[in-house]
Amino acid sequence: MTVILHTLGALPDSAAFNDCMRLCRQSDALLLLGDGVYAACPNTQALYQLSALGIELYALTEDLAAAGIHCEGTTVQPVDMDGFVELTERYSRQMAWY
Amino acid sequence: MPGLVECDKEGFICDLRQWTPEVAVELATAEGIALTEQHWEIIHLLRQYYAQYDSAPAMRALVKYCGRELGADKGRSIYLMRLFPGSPAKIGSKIAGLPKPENCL
Amino acid sequence: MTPQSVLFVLRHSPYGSDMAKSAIDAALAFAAFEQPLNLLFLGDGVLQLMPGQDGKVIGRKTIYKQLLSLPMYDVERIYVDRLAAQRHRIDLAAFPASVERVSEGEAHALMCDHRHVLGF
Amino acid sequence: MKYSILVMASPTAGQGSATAVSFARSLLARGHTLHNVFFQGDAVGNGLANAIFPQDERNLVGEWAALAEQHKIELILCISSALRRGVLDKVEAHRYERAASTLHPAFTIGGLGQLVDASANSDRLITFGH
Repeated sequence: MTVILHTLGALPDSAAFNDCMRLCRQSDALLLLGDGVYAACPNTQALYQLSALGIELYALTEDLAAAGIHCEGTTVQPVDMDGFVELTERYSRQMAWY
Repeated sequence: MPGLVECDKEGFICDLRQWTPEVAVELATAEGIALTEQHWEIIHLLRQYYAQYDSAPAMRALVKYCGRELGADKGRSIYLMRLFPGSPAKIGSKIAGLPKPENCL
Repeated sequence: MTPQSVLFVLRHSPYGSDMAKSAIDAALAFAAFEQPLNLLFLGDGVLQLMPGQDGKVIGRKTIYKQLLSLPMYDVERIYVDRLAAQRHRIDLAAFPASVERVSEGEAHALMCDHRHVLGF
Repeated sequence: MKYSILVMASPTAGQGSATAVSFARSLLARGHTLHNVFFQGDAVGNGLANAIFPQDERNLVGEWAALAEQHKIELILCISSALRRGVLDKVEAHRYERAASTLHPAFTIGGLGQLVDASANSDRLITFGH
């Protein structure tokens, strides 16, 4: 059952990040935004941890660009604001980690 | 009429430490309420609630608390409504010298 | 749990920000309006449940005391992150509501059982 | 679908409130409705009438106001958060004997009951933190 969209707006290794990692399940999706996008940095421990969850991973395009992160070729798919809304259509509840 | 303590224009006392039973009588009078034993029971209960929970009760909580502390016949909104007409939790709290509510619950 | 109910996920320490205060204000408002709700204390949020707090000395309201009033709003049960409660050594024996310690999997299931999840 | 939004982020710290206003515009463009937007904690700064933003940065107060006007959206600031941060409408300014209202007219000050209402009447309740 696809039920929870996690939105993560905090840096890797923050309490929010670690709690989010513990609570995500395969049925969920995770969207990185704000400071959360640093977890999409290629070749980092954070991205490795994220990828190991085996869930759909997204990151907000504008926050990636602001931070200077290029996640092409990783497990993280960039989404624009429309894509964010579309995720909230598909997932019936959101949990905001920040 | 100069009162015992300074109040704001809604009738809440400005310095909570100045509350005394005499002040309560004055605050009640301003609300058009003559305090009886039954009123005092609720006033003391409100102060006890505030000391215990660091918050003033909404109506729902006050009714339950009265029921627990004073017995089922007093844990009813109609009973509190008769003592403090209108909005018992709010008016009772004002007379009991609890902080002015921040919100409009 | 009714389909209308809301889960509050409390994740912050009591005085490090105003998140704990915002969360309990909101939870009591939902309860005052008789909306079904549950509270899940997760991660550092379990620190709100540490007994013996005194917010007065720093000019703040005491979060623990405010949480004690939950049963007055008919919130008779709270859910607590088992691992975090262990790590922070929180003594939950005196809490007046029934305390259900949950694993990550159970916490996730709890989120799925509610209509809305509010993370504070 | 019917959405409501809870904003917890200050307009000047982090990206939360900027993302929230863009998200709101997007969901409306996709044909959804927005029941209301509730601002709690530092997010009440989004409703400050006198906030001045540099010309080359986003004016979030203005963006919220434009959204509210165009789509008739209620923007509600939590009263207890607003009072302690000096965001007052005329009624509260009078009530607390302060010189002036500081609230942008596109916003209103309200109680948490309106968040309860948002929750009860929306298919989606989306939170934006700091």
